[in-house]
Amino acid sequence: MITLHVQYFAILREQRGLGEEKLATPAATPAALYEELRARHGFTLPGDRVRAAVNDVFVGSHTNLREGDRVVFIPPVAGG
Amino acid sequence: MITLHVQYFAILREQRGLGEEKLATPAATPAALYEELRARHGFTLPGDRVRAAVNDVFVGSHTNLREGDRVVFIPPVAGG
Amino acid sequence: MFTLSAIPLDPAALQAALADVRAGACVTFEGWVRDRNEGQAVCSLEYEAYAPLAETEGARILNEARLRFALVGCRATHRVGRLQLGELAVWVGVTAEHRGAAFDACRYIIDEAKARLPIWKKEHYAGGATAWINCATRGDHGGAGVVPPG
Amino acid sequence: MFTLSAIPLDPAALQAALADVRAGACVTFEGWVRDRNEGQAVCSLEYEAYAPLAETEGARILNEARLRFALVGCRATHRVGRLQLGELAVWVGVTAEHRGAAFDACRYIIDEAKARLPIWKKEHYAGGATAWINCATRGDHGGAGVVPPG
Repeated sequence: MITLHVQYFAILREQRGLGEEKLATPAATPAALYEELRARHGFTLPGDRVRAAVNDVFVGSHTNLREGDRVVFIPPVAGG
Repeated sequence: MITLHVQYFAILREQRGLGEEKLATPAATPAALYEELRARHGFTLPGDRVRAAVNDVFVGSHTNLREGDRVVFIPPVAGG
Repeated sequence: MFTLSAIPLDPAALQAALADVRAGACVTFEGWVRDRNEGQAVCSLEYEAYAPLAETEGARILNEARLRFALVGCRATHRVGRLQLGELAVWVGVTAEHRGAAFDACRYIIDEAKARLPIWKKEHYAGGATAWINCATRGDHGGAGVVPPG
Repeated sequence: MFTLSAIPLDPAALQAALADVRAGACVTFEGWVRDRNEGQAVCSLEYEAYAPLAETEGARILNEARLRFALVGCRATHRVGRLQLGELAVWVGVTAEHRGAAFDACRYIIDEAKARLPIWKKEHYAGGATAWINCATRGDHGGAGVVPPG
Protein backbone atom coordinates (compact mmCIF):
# COMPACT_ATOMS: atom_id res chain seq x y z
CA MET A 1 0.00 0.00 0.00
CA ILE A 2 1.15 3.54 -0.80
CA THR A 3 -0.33 6.83 0.30
CA LEU A 4 -1.19 9.27 -2.48
CA HIS A 5 -2.66 12.71 -2.79
CA VAL A 6 -5.43 12.76 -5.46
CA GLN A 7 -6.99 15.87 -7.04
CA TYR A 8 -10.23 15.94 -9.02
CA PHE A 9 -11.41 18.42 -11.63
CA ALA A 10 -14.61 19.12 -13.53
CA ILE A 11 -16.95 16.13 -13.90
CA LEU A 12 -14.73 13.93 -11.71
CA ARG A 13 -14.73 16.55 -8.94
CA GLU A 14 -18.51 16.68 -9.06
CA GLN A 15 -18.96 12.90 -9.15
CA ARG A 16 -16.47 12.44 -6.30
CA GLY A 17 -18.07 15.29 -4.34
CA LEU A 18 -14.73 16.81 -3.35
CA GLY A 19 -11.68 18.41 -4.96
CA GLU A 20 -8.88 16.45 -3.30
CA GLU A 21 -8.13 13.72 -0.84
CA LYS A 22 -5.32 11.66 0.62
CA LEU A 23 -5.76 7.91 0.28
CA ALA A 24 -3.97 4.60 0.74
CA THR A 25 -4.11 2.21 -2.21
CA PRO A 26 -2.63 -1.02 -3.52
CA ALA A 27 -2.74 0.46 -7.07
CA ALA A 28 0.70 0.59 -8.69
CA THR A 29 -0.25 2.73 -11.72
CA PRO A 30 -2.63 5.59 -12.59
CA ALA A 31 -4.69 3.14 -14.68
CA ALA A 32 -5.17 0.79 -11.75
CA LEU A 33 -5.91 3.65 -9.37
CA TYR A 34 -8.53 5.09 -11.74
CA GLU A 35 -10.32 1.74 -12.00
CA GLU A 36 -10.35 1.42 -8.19
CA LEU A 37 -11.77 4.94 -7.77
CA ARG A 38 -14.19 4.54 -10.65
CA ALA A 39 -15.68 1.41 -9.05
CA ARG A 40 -15.90 3.12 -5.66
CA HIS A 41 -17.39 6.46 -6.77
CA GLY A 42 -19.28 5.59 -9.94
CA PHE A 43 -17.27 7.77 -12.32
CA THR A 44 -19.01 7.74 -15.70
CA LEU A 45 -15.86 8.34 -17.78
CA PRO A 46 -14.16 5.11 -18.91
CA GLY A 47 -10.45 4.90 -18.12
CA ASP A 48 -9.41 5.21 -21.74
CA ARG A 49 -10.89 8.72 -21.90
CA VAL A 50 -8.95 9.97 -18.89
CA ARG A 51 -5.30 11.06 -18.88
CA ALA A 52 -3.12 11.22 -15.80
CA ALA A 53 -0.63 13.71 -14.37
CA VAL A 54 1.73 13.00 -11.49
CA ASN A 55 3.30 15.90 -9.63
CA ASP A 56 1.98 18.32 -12.29
CA VAL A 57 3.47 16.47 -15.28
CA PHE A 58 1.53 14.39 -17.83
CA VAL A 59 2.43 10.68 -17.47
CA GLY A 60 1.52 7.43 -19.18
CA SER A 61 -1.27 5.51 -17.48
CA HIS A 62 1.09 2.60 -16.68
CA THR A 63 3.78 4.71 -14.99
CA ASN A 64 4.68 3.42 -11.52
CA LEU A 65 3.19 5.41 -8.66
CA ARG A 66 5.35 6.18 -5.61
CA GLU A 67 4.61 7.04 -2.01
CA GLY A 68 3.51 10.66 -1.67
CA ASP A 69 2.80 11.30 -5.37
CA ARG A 70 0.18 13.87 -6.27
CA VAL A 71 -2.09 12.30 -8.89
CA VAL A 72 -4.56 14.16 -11.12
CA PHE A 73 -7.00 12.49 -13.52
CA ILE A 74 -7.70 14.66 -16.54
CA PRO A 75 -11.09 14.34 -18.22
CA PRO A 76 -11.36 15.20 -21.93
CA VAL A 77 -10.69 18.91 -22.28
CA ALA A 78 -13.05 21.60 -23.49
CA GLY A 79 -11.86 21.41 -27.08
CA GLY A 80 -14.07 23.14 -29.67
CA MET B 1 -10.62 64.86 -80.19
CA ILE B 2 -12.44 64.34 -76.91
CA THR B 3 -12.11 66.22 -73.65
CA LEU B 4 -11.34 64.12 -70.57
CA HIS B 5 -10.74 64.68 -66.90
CA VAL B 6 -7.60 62.82 -65.75
CA GLN B 7 -6.56 62.14 -62.12
CA TYR B 8 -3.09 61.08 -61.00
CA PHE B 9 -2.06 59.23 -57.85
CA ALA B 10 1.17 58.29 -56.13
CA ILE B 11 4.20 58.08 -58.42
CA LEU B 12 2.21 59.31 -61.44
CA ARG B 13 0.99 62.37 -59.50
CA GLU B 14 4.56 63.20 -58.54
CA GLN B 15 5.95 62.65 -62.05
CA ARG B 16 3.12 64.73 -63.58
CA GLY B 17 3.51 67.42 -60.92
CA LEU B 18 -0.23 67.76 -60.33
CA GLY B 19 -3.20 65.70 -59.13
CA GLU B 20 -5.70 66.26 -61.91
CA GLU B 21 -6.23 68.07 -65.20
CA LYS B 22 -8.67 68.46 -68.04
CA LEU B 23 -7.24 67.71 -71.47
CA ALA B 24 -8.20 67.24 -75.13
CA THR B 25 -6.85 64.08 -76.76
CA PRO B 26 -7.18 62.00 -79.93
CA ALA B 27 -6.70 58.84 -77.79
CA ALA B 28 -9.66 56.44 -78.04
CA THR B 29 -8.68 54.09 -75.19
CA PRO B 30 -6.96 54.26 -71.79
CA ALA B 31 -3.97 52.41 -73.29
CA ALA B 32 -3.53 55.01 -76.03
CA LEU B 33 -4.03 57.87 -73.60
CA TYR B 34 -1.44 56.47 -71.21
CA GLU B 35 1.17 56.17 -73.99
CA GLU B 36 0.47 59.75 -75.03
CA LEU B 37 0.86 61.03 -71.45
CA ARG B 38 3.87 58.85 -70.77
CA ALA B 39 5.71 60.27 -73.79
CA ARG B 40 4.79 63.83 -72.76
CA HIS B 41 5.59 63.60 -69.03
CA GLY B 42 8.26 60.90 -68.84
CA PHE B 43 6.28 58.47 -66.67
CA THR B 44 8.64 55.65 -65.67
CA LEU B 45 5.94 52.96 -65.35
CA PRO B 46 5.37 51.00 -68.56
CA GLY B 47 1.75 50.80 -69.70
CA ASP B 48 1.44 47.10 -68.92
CA ARG B 49 1.98 47.83 -65.20
CA VAL B 50 -0.80 50.42 -64.98
CA ARG B 51 -4.52 49.69 -64.74
CA ALA B 52 -7.27 52.13 -65.65
CA ALA B 53 -10.53 53.25 -64.08
CA VAL B 54 -13.18 55.31 -65.83
CA ASN B 55 -15.78 57.14 -63.77
CA ASP B 56 -14.59 55.27 -60.63
CA VAL B 57 -14.92 51.76 -62.13
CA PHE B 58 -12.04 49.49 -63.22
CA VAL B 59 -12.04 49.09 -67.01
CA GLY B 60 -10.01 47.19 -69.59
CA SER B 61 -7.24 49.22 -71.19
CA HIS B 62 -8.90 49.00 -74.60
CA THR B 63 -12.32 50.25 -73.50
CA ASN B 64 -13.57 53.18 -75.60
CA LEU B 65 -13.26 56.57 -73.96
CA ARG B 66 -16.11 59.06 -74.29
CA GLU B 67 -16.35 62.83 -74.04
CA GLY B 68 -16.31 63.95 -70.40
CA ASP B 69 -15.03 60.66 -68.91
CA ARG B 70 -13.02 60.83 -65.69
CA VAL B 71 -9.94 58.64 -66.21
CA VAL B 72 -7.60 57.39 -63.48
CA PHE B 73 -4.38 55.46 -64.08
CA ILE B 74 -3.64 53.05 -61.27
CA PRO B 75 0.02 52.25 -60.52
CA PRO B 76 0.81 48.88 -58.91
CA VAL B 77 -0.69 48.92 -55.42
CA ALA B 78 1.13 48.73 -52.11
CA GLY B 79 0.77 44.96 -51.82
CA GLY B 80 2.91 43.26 -49.20
CA MET C 1 3.74 34.32 -21.96
CA PHE C 2 0.70 32.18 -21.11
CA THR C 3 -1.55 33.07 -18.20
CA LEU C 4 -4.84 32.11 -16.59
CA SER C 5 -7.12 34.86 -15.34
CA ALA C 6 -10.03 34.80 -12.90
CA ILE C 7 -11.01 38.35 -13.87
CA PRO C 8 -12.22 39.74 -17.23
CA LEU C 9 -9.52 39.95 -19.89
CA ASP C 10 -8.41 43.34 -21.23
CA PRO C 11 -7.50 42.77 -24.90
CA ALA C 12 -6.15 46.31 -25.40
CA ALA C 13 -3.66 45.83 -22.56
CA LEU C 14 -2.74 42.34 -23.73
CA GLN C 15 -2.08 43.56 -27.25
CA ALA C 16 -0.20 46.68 -26.11
CA ALA C 17 2.38 44.36 -24.54
CA LEU C 18 3.13 43.01 -28.04
CA ALA C 19 3.94 46.43 -29.56
CA ASP C 20 7.27 46.24 -31.43
CA VAL C 21 8.49 48.31 -34.40
CA ARG C 22 10.03 45.18 -35.94
CA ALA C 23 6.54 43.71 -36.37
CA GLY C 24 4.51 44.40 -39.52
CA ALA C 25 1.58 42.12 -38.66
CA CYS C 26 -0.44 41.38 -35.55
CA VAL C 27 -3.11 38.65 -35.60
CA THR C 28 -5.36 38.09 -32.61
CA PHE C 29 -7.88 35.38 -31.84
CA GLU C 30 -10.64 35.88 -29.30
CA GLY C 31 -12.98 33.12 -28.15
CA TRP C 32 -16.34 34.54 -27.07
CA VAL C 33 -19.14 32.87 -25.10
CA ARG C 34 -21.87 32.03 -27.61
CA ASP C 35 -25.59 31.87 -26.90
CA ARG C 36 -25.92 28.38 -28.41
CA ASN C 37 -23.96 25.15 -28.64
CA GLU C 38 -25.05 22.04 -30.52
CA GLY C 39 -28.47 23.65 -30.91
CA GLN C 40 -29.07 24.28 -27.17
CA ALA C 41 -29.59 27.75 -25.69
CA VAL C 42 -26.66 28.51 -23.39
CA CYS C 43 -27.10 30.92 -20.44
CA SER C 44 -23.57 31.02 -19.06
CA LEU C 45 -20.33 29.02 -18.86
CA GLU C 46 -17.87 27.92 -16.25
CA TYR C 47 -14.22 27.23 -17.02
CA GLU C 48 -12.23 25.18 -14.56
CA ALA C 49 -8.46 24.75 -14.94
CA TYR C 50 -5.82 22.46 -13.48
CA ALA C 51 -3.68 25.56 -13.15
CA PRO C 52 -0.06 24.35 -12.74
CA LEU C 53 -0.26 22.00 -15.70
CA ALA C 54 -2.32 24.43 -17.83
CA GLU C 55 0.34 27.09 -17.32
CA THR C 56 3.28 24.85 -18.20
CA GLU C 57 1.43 23.37 -21.19
CA GLY C 58 0.39 26.84 -22.36
CA ALA C 59 4.00 28.06 -22.18
CA ARG C 60 5.11 24.96 -24.10
CA ILE C 61 2.61 25.65 -26.90
CA LEU C 62 3.85 29.24 -27.23
CA ASN C 63 7.43 28.00 -27.40
CA GLU C 64 6.50 25.52 -30.11
CA ALA C 65 4.94 28.37 -32.10
CA ARG C 66 8.12 30.43 -31.76
CA LEU C 67 10.17 27.52 -33.10
CA ARG C 68 7.86 26.73 -36.02
CA PHE C 69 7.08 30.24 -37.26
CA ALA C 70 9.08 33.44 -37.79
CA LEU C 71 7.52 35.46 -34.96
CA VAL C 72 8.37 38.68 -33.22
CA GLY C 73 6.18 37.91 -30.18
CA CYS C 74 3.22 35.91 -28.91
CA ARG C 75 1.10 35.55 -25.81
CA ALA C 76 -2.14 33.96 -24.71
CA THR C 77 -4.53 34.12 -21.78
CA HIS C 78 -7.47 31.93 -20.76
CA ARG C 79 -10.29 32.94 -18.43
CA VAL C 80 -11.41 30.68 -15.60
CA GLY C 81 -14.60 30.92 -13.51
CA ARG C 82 -18.14 31.89 -14.49
CA LEU C 83 -18.59 33.76 -17.79
CA GLN C 84 -21.68 35.42 -19.23
CA LEU C 85 -22.77 35.48 -22.89
CA GLY C 86 -20.49 37.56 -25.08
CA GLU C 87 -17.61 37.49 -22.59
CA LEU C 88 -14.05 36.90 -23.73
CA ALA C 89 -12.96 33.36 -22.76
CA VAL C 90 -9.57 33.10 -24.44
CA TRP C 91 -7.23 35.57 -26.14
CA VAL C 92 -4.24 34.79 -28.39
CA GLY C 93 -2.04 37.51 -29.90
CA VAL C 94 0.85 37.00 -32.33
CA THR C 95 3.19 39.47 -34.03
CA ALA C 96 5.55 38.83 -36.95
CA GLU C 97 7.36 40.72 -39.67
CA HIS C 98 4.95 39.26 -42.23
CA ARG C 99 1.33 38.26 -41.96
CA GLY C 100 1.61 34.64 -43.13
CA ALA C 101 3.58 33.61 -40.06
CA ALA C 102 1.30 35.60 -37.77
CA PHE C 103 -1.86 33.91 -39.10
CA ASP C 104 -0.35 30.43 -39.06
CA ALA C 105 1.07 30.78 -35.55
CA CYS C 106 -2.13 32.22 -34.10
CA ARG C 107 -4.10 29.34 -35.54
CA TYR C 108 -1.54 26.82 -34.27
CA ILE C 109 -1.65 28.22 -30.75
CA ILE C 110 -5.43 28.21 -30.40
CA ASP C 111 -5.79 24.76 -32.01
CA GLU C 112 -3.19 23.27 -29.66
CA ALA C 113 -4.56 25.13 -26.65
CA LYS C 114 -8.06 23.79 -27.24
CA ALA C 115 -6.74 20.24 -27.64
CA ARG C 116 -4.13 20.15 -24.88
CA LEU C 117 -4.77 22.58 -22.03
CA PRO C 118 -6.35 20.93 -18.97
CA ILE C 119 -9.23 23.40 -18.91
CA TRP C 120 -12.84 22.21 -18.75
CA LYS C 121 -16.01 23.94 -19.81
CA LYS C 122 -19.39 23.51 -18.14
CA GLU C 123 -22.39 24.89 -19.97
CA HIS C 124 -25.45 26.13 -18.11
CA TYR C 125 -28.61 25.90 -20.20
CA ALA C 126 -31.97 27.62 -20.11
CA GLY C 127 -34.06 25.55 -17.66
CA GLY C 128 -31.15 24.81 -15.33
CA ALA C 129 -29.53 21.76 -16.95
CA THR C 130 -25.74 21.68 -17.18
CA ALA C 131 -23.10 19.70 -19.07
CA TRP C 132 -19.35 19.28 -18.92
CA ILE C 133 -18.40 19.57 -22.59
CA ASN C 134 -16.67 16.52 -24.11
CA CYS C 135 -17.23 14.48 -20.93
CA ALA C 136 -20.11 12.49 -22.38
CA THR C 137 -19.85 8.75 -21.77
CA ARG C 138 -21.59 7.80 -25.00
CA GLY C 139 -22.02 9.52 -28.34
CA ASP C 140 -19.67 12.11 -29.68
CA HIS C 141 -21.09 15.23 -28.14
CA GLY C 142 -21.37 16.84 -24.76
CA GLY C 143 -25.13 16.63 -25.10
CA ALA C 144 -25.16 12.99 -24.03
CA GLY C 145 -23.58 14.00 -20.73
CA VAL C 146 -26.25 16.53 -19.82
CA VAL C 147 -27.32 16.47 -16.20
CA PRO C 148 -30.89 17.65 -15.59
CA PRO C 149 -31.33 20.42 -13.01
CA GLY C 150 -30.93 19.00 -9.49
CA MET D 1 -18.25 47.84 -43.79
CA PHE D 2 -15.03 49.11 -45.36
CA THR D 3 -13.74 52.60 -44.62
CA LEU D 4 -10.70 54.82 -45.15
CA SER D 5 -9.50 56.96 -42.27
CA ALA D 6 -7.25 60.02 -42.20
CA ILE D 7 -7.02 59.83 -38.40
CA PRO D 8 -5.50 57.11 -36.16
CA LEU D 9 -7.57 53.91 -36.01
CA ASP D 10 -9.19 52.83 -32.73
CA PRO D 11 -9.13 49.01 -32.75
CA ALA D 12 -11.18 48.69 -29.56
CA ALA D 13 -14.01 50.72 -31.08
CA LEU D 14 -13.76 48.87 -34.40
CA GLN D 15 -13.95 45.51 -32.66
CA ALA D 16 -16.74 46.59 -30.30
CA ALA D 17 -18.93 47.12 -33.36
CA LEU D 18 -18.57 43.39 -34.14
CA ALA D 19 -19.88 42.21 -30.73
CA ASP D 20 -22.58 39.55 -31.24
CA VAL D 21 -23.65 36.70 -28.93
CA ARG D 22 -24.00 34.40 -31.95
CA ALA D 23 -20.23 34.66 -32.54
CA GLY D 24 -17.83 32.25 -30.84
CA ALA D 25 -14.67 33.47 -32.58
CA CYS D 26 -13.23 36.85 -33.48
CA VAL D 27 -10.03 37.08 -35.53
CA THR D 28 -8.38 40.43 -36.18
CA PHE D 29 -5.48 41.42 -38.40
CA GLU D 30 -3.51 44.59 -37.84
CA GLY D 31 -0.84 45.90 -40.21
CA TRP D 32 1.74 47.97 -38.35
CA VAL D 33 4.39 50.32 -39.75
CA ARG D 34 7.72 48.48 -39.47
CA ASP D 35 11.13 50.06 -39.00
CA ARG D 36 12.63 48.18 -41.97
CA ASN D 37 11.63 47.02 -45.44
CA GLU D 38 13.84 45.06 -47.84
CA GLY D 39 16.75 45.76 -45.49
CA GLN D 40 16.37 49.56 -45.46
CA ALA D 41 15.70 51.62 -42.32
CA VAL D 42 12.25 53.19 -42.67
CA CYS D 43 11.45 56.46 -40.84
CA SER D 44 7.80 56.94 -41.78
CA LEU D 45 5.20 56.05 -44.40
CA GLU D 46 2.60 57.79 -46.48
CA TYR D 47 -0.52 56.05 -47.77
CA GLU D 48 -2.40 57.61 -50.64
CA ALA D 49 -5.77 56.24 -51.77
CA TYR D 50 -7.98 56.66 -54.77
CA ALA D 51 -10.88 56.89 -52.36
CA PRO D 52 -14.08 56.23 -54.35
CA LEU D 53 -12.68 53.09 -55.97
CA ALA D 54 -10.91 51.91 -52.79
CA GLU D 55 -14.20 52.11 -50.92
CA THR D 56 -16.24 50.22 -53.50
CA GLU D 57 -13.49 47.60 -53.95
CA GLY D 58 -13.13 47.22 -50.16
CA ALA D 59 -16.89 46.70 -49.80
CA ARG D 60 -16.78 44.14 -52.63
CA ILE D 61 -14.00 42.18 -50.88
CA LEU D 62 -16.01 42.06 -47.63
CA ASN D 63 -19.05 40.83 -49.55
CA GLU D 64 -16.98 38.11 -51.20
CA ALA D 65 -15.80 36.99 -47.74
CA ARG D 66 -19.40 36.83 -46.50
CA LEU D 67 -20.35 34.62 -49.46
CA ARG D 68 -17.35 32.28 -49.16
CA PHE D 69 -17.22 31.77 -45.40
CA ALA D 70 -19.81 31.23 -42.65
CA LEU D 71 -19.41 34.60 -40.94
CA VAL D 72 -21.37 36.51 -38.36
CA GLY D 73 -19.75 39.85 -39.23
CA CYS D 74 -16.70 41.52 -40.78
CA ARG D 75 -15.26 44.98 -41.28
CA ALA D 76 -12.04 46.62 -42.35
CA THR D 77 -10.43 50.06 -42.28
CA HIS D 78 -7.31 51.45 -43.96
CA ARG D 79 -5.40 54.54 -42.86
CA VAL D 80 -4.33 57.20 -45.34
CA GLY D 81 -1.83 60.02 -44.83
CA ARG D 82 1.48 60.11 -42.99
CA LEU D 83 2.14 57.32 -40.45
CA GLN D 84 4.93 56.94 -37.91
CA LEU D 85 6.72 53.71 -36.93
CA GLY D 86 4.51 51.33 -34.98
CA GLU D 87 1.28 52.97 -36.14
CA LEU D 88 -1.71 50.93 -37.22
CA ALA D 89 -2.05 51.09 -41.02
CA VAL D 90 -4.85 48.59 -41.67
CA TRP D 91 -7.34 46.75 -39.47
CA VAL D 92 -9.50 43.73 -40.40
CA GLY D 93 -11.93 42.11 -37.96
CA VAL D 94 -14.03 39.00 -38.58
CA THR D 95 -16.50 37.13 -36.36
CA ALA D 96 -17.97 33.66 -36.91
CA GLU D 97 -19.58 30.87 -34.94
CA HIS D 98 -16.40 28.81 -35.33
CA ARG D 99 -12.79 29.85 -35.59
CA GLY D 100 -11.91 28.13 -38.88
CA ALA D 101 -14.17 30.44 -40.89
CA ALA D 102 -12.98 33.48 -38.95
CA PHE D 103 -9.29 32.76 -39.65
CA ASP D 104 -9.87 31.93 -43.32
CA ALA D 105 -12.02 34.99 -43.97
CA CYS D 106 -9.66 37.38 -42.18
CA ARG D 107 -6.78 36.09 -44.27
CA TYR D 108 -8.83 36.30 -47.45
CA ILE D 109 -9.82 39.90 -46.77
CA ILE D 110 -6.31 41.18 -46.06
CA ASP D 111 -4.78 39.24 -48.98
CA GLU D 112 -7.35 40.63 -51.41
CA ALA D 113 -7.13 44.13 -49.93
CA LYS D 114 -3.36 44.23 -50.36
CA ALA D 115 -3.65 43.02 -53.96
CA ARG D 116 -6.68 44.99 -55.13
CA LEU D 117 -7.27 48.24 -53.24
CA PRO D 118 -5.99 51.33 -55.08
CA ILE D 119 -3.88 52.44 -52.11
CA TRP D 120 -0.20 53.31 -52.52
CA LYS D 121 2.59 53.33 -49.98
CA LYS D 122 5.54 55.71 -50.03
CA GLU D 123 8.41 54.88 -47.71
CA HIS D 124 10.62 57.62 -46.25
CA TYR D 125 14.10 56.34 -45.38
CA ALA D 126 16.82 57.52 -43.06
CA GLY D 127 18.81 60.09 -45.09
CA GLY D 128 15.76 61.48 -46.88
CA ALA D 129 15.33 59.08 -49.81
CA THR D 130 11.80 57.94 -50.61
CA ALA D 131 10.20 55.18 -52.70
CA TRP D 132 6.72 54.34 -53.92
CA ILE D 133 6.52 50.63 -53.11
CA ASN D 134 5.96 48.30 -56.09
CA CYS D 135 6.33 51.18 -58.56
CA ALA D 136 9.85 50.19 -59.58
CA THR D 137 10.44 50.18 -63.34
CA ARG D 138 12.96 47.36 -63.28
CA GLY D 139 13.59 44.50 -60.84
CA ASP D 140 10.95 43.01 -58.59
CA HIS D 141 11.21 45.26 -55.59
CA GLY D 142 10.38 48.81 -54.63
CA GLY D 143 14.05 49.42 -54.01
CA ALA D 144 14.77 49.85 -57.71
CA GLY D 145 12.40 52.80 -57.74
CA VAL D 146 14.09 54.71 -54.96
CA VAL D 147 14.40 58.43 -55.52
CA PRO D 148 17.37 60.05 -53.78
CA PRO D 149 16.61 63.08 -51.59
CA GLY D 150 15.97 66.17 -53.74
